[in-house]
Amino acid sequence: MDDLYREVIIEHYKNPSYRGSLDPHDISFEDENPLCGDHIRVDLRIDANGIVTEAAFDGHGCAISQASADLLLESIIGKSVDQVKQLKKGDVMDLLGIELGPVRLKCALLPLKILKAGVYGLGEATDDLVEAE
Amino acid sequence: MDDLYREVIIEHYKNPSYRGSLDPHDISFEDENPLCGDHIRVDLRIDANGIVTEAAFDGHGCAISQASADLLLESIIGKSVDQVKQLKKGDVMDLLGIELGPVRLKCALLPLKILKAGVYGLGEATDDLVEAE
Amino acid sequence: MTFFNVEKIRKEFPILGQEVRSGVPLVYLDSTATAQKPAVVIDAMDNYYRTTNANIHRGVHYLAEKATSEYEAARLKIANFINANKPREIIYTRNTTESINLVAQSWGRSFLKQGDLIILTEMEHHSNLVPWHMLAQEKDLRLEFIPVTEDGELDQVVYDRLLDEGPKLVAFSHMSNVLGTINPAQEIVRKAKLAGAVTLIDGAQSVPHFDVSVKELGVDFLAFSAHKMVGPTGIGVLWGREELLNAMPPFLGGGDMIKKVLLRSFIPNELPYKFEAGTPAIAEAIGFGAAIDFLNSVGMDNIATHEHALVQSALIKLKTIPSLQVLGENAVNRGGVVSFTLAGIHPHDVAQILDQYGIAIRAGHHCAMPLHDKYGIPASSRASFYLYNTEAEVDHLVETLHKVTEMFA
Amino acid sequence: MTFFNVEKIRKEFPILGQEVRSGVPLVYLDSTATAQKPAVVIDAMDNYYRTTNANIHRGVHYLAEKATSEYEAARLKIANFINANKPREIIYTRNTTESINLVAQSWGRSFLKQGDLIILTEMEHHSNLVPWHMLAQEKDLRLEFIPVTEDGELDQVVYDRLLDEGPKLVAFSHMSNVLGTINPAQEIVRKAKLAGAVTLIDGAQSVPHFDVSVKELGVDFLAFSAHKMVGPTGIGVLWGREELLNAMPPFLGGGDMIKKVLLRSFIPNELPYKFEAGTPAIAEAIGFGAAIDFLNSVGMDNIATHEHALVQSALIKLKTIPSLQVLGENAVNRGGVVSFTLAGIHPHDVAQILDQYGIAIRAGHHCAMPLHDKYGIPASSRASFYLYNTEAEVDHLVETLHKVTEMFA
Ligand SMILES: Cc1ncc(COP(=O)(O)O)c(C=O)c1O
Ligand SMILES: Cc1ncc(COP(=O)(O)O)c(C=O)c1O
Repeated sequence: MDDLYREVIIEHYKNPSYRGSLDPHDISFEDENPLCGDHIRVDLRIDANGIVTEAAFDGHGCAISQASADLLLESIIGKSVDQVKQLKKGDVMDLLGIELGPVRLKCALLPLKILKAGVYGLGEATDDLVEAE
Repeated sequence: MDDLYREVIIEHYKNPSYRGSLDPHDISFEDENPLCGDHIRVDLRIDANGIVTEAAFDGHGCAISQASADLLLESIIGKSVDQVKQLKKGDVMDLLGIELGPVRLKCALLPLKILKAGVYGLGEATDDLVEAE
Repeated sequence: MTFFNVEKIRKEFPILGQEVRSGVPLVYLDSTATAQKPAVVIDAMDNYYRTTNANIHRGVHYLAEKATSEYEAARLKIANFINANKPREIIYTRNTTESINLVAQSWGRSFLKQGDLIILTEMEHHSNLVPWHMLAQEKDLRLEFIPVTEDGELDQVVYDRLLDEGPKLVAFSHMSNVLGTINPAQEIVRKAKLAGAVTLIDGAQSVPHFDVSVKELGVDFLAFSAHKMVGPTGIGVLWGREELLNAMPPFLGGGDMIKKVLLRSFIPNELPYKFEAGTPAIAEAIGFGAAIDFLNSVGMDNIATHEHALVQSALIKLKTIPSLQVLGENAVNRGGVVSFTLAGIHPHDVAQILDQYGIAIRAGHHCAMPLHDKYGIPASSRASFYLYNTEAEVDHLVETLHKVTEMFA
Repeated sequence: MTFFNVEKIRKEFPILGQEVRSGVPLVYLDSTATAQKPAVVIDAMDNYYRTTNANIHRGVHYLAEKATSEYEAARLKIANFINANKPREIIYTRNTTESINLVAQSWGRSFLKQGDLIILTEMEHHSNLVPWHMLAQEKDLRLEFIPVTEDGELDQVVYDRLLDEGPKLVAFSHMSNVLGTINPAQEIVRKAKLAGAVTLIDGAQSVPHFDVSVKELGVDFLAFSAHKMVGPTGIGVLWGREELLNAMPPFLGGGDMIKKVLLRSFIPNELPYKFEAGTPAIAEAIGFGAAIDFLNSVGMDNIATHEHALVQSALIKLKTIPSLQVLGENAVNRGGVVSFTLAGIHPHDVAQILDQYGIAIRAGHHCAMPLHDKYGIPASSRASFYLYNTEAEVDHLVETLHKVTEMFA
């Protein structure tokens, strides 16, 4: 019935695998979606070869943003920072496996925005980071 | 054919009877319609009994405003200042004998507005003076 | 009191017959954001463009005169609708927001000075906050806020205390777009006047929903939007007392708002044109006039009564959901708005799942972040009712909310 | 180049089939004031209200998402139409007038200081004068004017001299709404940039009538109105360079233009929303998008060529009236506007008599009092042409003007 809330989303929302924090960490960045108050912080550990070895997120928000964060972090473990920099909107949408309107899209992309702002070492998470290029 | 430009209007516009100035005068007032640049000055002589004995106008503008001034002054000779104060939009429209849209109405009523501002001794000719009460 | 038949009213609104998805009819519970439009309003604008369209005021040809007189006729209807003295006190703007900015920038910038106090409330929409933030920053003004009580009402005790500090302006919303609380506007204005303050009412949620008379309220400025009262987007109104409007400098400069222009200076026009620079929203004014006619034909008292019944029934039925918490549940006087939270479920998720069932509600901060901060939440879900909503829709809402809680259980 | 068939085009505009009075068909020669609308534009808005209407940006339900994406799709169309880099550089306003006021009040108030020089021209519309008068008065700025030559063109010699004085802003209309002169915008902008000035083009009369590319022009701000380009009333655009817009403070405060609001402060939103406070003209944006589609389907080059032919023919035929004097007759580059005086006959009388014959022209100062002062006249008559006007209409105009002169002979 509710395709939009595939079980996987509610599952990752209710029982996230990557919720927590990493201390120490190599990269940490947080931001929020002022539209809905969704707030996310991402911590990463990167090894000498530039590979993401550990990842964690914390924050609060809707099922979409929280599940998106959990799925996204799951997907980047073992990837290089350069690969993370290449991630796009489409990658997140594939992970979620649902279609979203413009407002919910912002929720879905918030974790990626924050992740990319973190790995790029930017002071701000702007929409440019995740808009289709 | 052109009902709106009854011959009487074009006639009073081309050959006005009351164009000129009065010096000395008892009342003189001038103003303009900024919308079209119509400008009119009205001079009056009033006798001891408060009766308008002489009247003249000067200025420039469209046929409607100039003919309206000429017809209006013609109509007030011999009237008391109190009667002049009572003049309304309808009186001018009767003199002109035509129907007018809102913009041209302002042209038609400009002389009355100026006349009334003069006899009331106001510093300004406002629309209130001629609006239907 | 004319006879009120909601099914008949619904037929006047083309969009309400629509299915959001095949087999899923639209249940529109988002009129606080914007109202739907009856065919008579849509047709008035359609007809304007097909038969009358012309620029106004400066034209002497047939279409221009017709357009001008229809545009001005709408102004008169609006003036009568809010019981204003004169149509020239009705300034067309884009929306409530622009109306309030007009007051802030024209009146506020001219008449307020460093240290002056403005009283607002904690339940204001951003439209009645940010214009004052901007002005306060520019002129170094003080802003104080009437708190919202647990019950979702304005704290009159604190208000009285703030009045002692000699405010220059008291600006507040007539009805909260989040809590639904209808504030005692007449009383607030009366006290403000006694304290020597100018008063502004944000009527975005009151003028559409019940009878509002500026004379009875005794207020100085009233702002509202056509789109929330079955009229078009792109047009709103600032009503102001003539003396105040006359004393204010122009807001925007350009065509129509002038009497005379020289190369380096100008003389402003008379009211209301002084505040209407450039080609205005002509078709929209005419559509607004049609909306007023429509609301009058239904009767504002009928509308208020209908909404009151719906919201009271909704409040009772929502109590069947244990994890649901209504914001400002106990406000004594409330209009057809219910905002709520569901424990553990984000409002965006609530709204999106309801949407699957055809139910349109809002989720977010509803442009009232400070109020949500006060409740310690980033967002809420909001269902709102208007003249075309039904008891069956209330039931559908409540049933579906039950399903939502089950999904997340 | 697509095939241009004026009779086919006329059929798209419902109003053009109309009789002003029984037996007197409408001859609409007043498109410079406002253009008529094709059915596709009217229907786009009608359809929006019947099927899609909702408030945008903040909504997660079906209608809100559909309305938002249509509203933003229109922005993209407009950006492409003027060859802008990014849709976020397109700010929706009410009209050209508000667009220019936005620049004056946001950019001007922040970046100009006492004694700074603004260069305008003698042929400006009040919309590009009064906002600068207001700002100049507030900040004690200097205004200088590029004179208009006998031929109705801008005096480039004086312009060069003024540039030596180090202007901070050069603001001018791309095409005069009175003279029809098309100014050498690219050249004016190039020189202004060399002098270090920011540039603003009033495109109210250019964007509707020929291809305008902000990239080619090299300009910083461009203002225009939908209603003059077969779109609805109530919506206009300010295009600005992203860096400039980013550096500017907000214009109006309220919903949607914020990222965050606290009780006493706020953080502005990103572009373009930073400048779009409150519920915008949603239906109008969608109608504007339909207007752009329509103009593109006809082809801007076709439109410019058609108007050029009409105005050249009109200029020749009007010479048969000895008492008729065209304003700025010899401008080399001119669009479809002819303003004129008839010796001894006031323009209002001309317009009213023409109206008896179904011909709609403008009479007055056309919101360009200083230009009329320059010509030593209070008013003129103006006929203007657009894509739907015909050679037969030009003939009808000229014949009827002959009749007017006879009446007053
Ligand atoms: C050159 C020019 N600038 C500005 C304007 C003002 O346009 P609007 O009234 O749509 O703001 C006009 C229209 O009359 C114009 O012709
Ligand atoms: C109480 C209140 N004030 C102001 C506004 C702003 O209205 P608009 O967006 O039409 O300017 C709204 C609408 O959201 C509102 O509910």
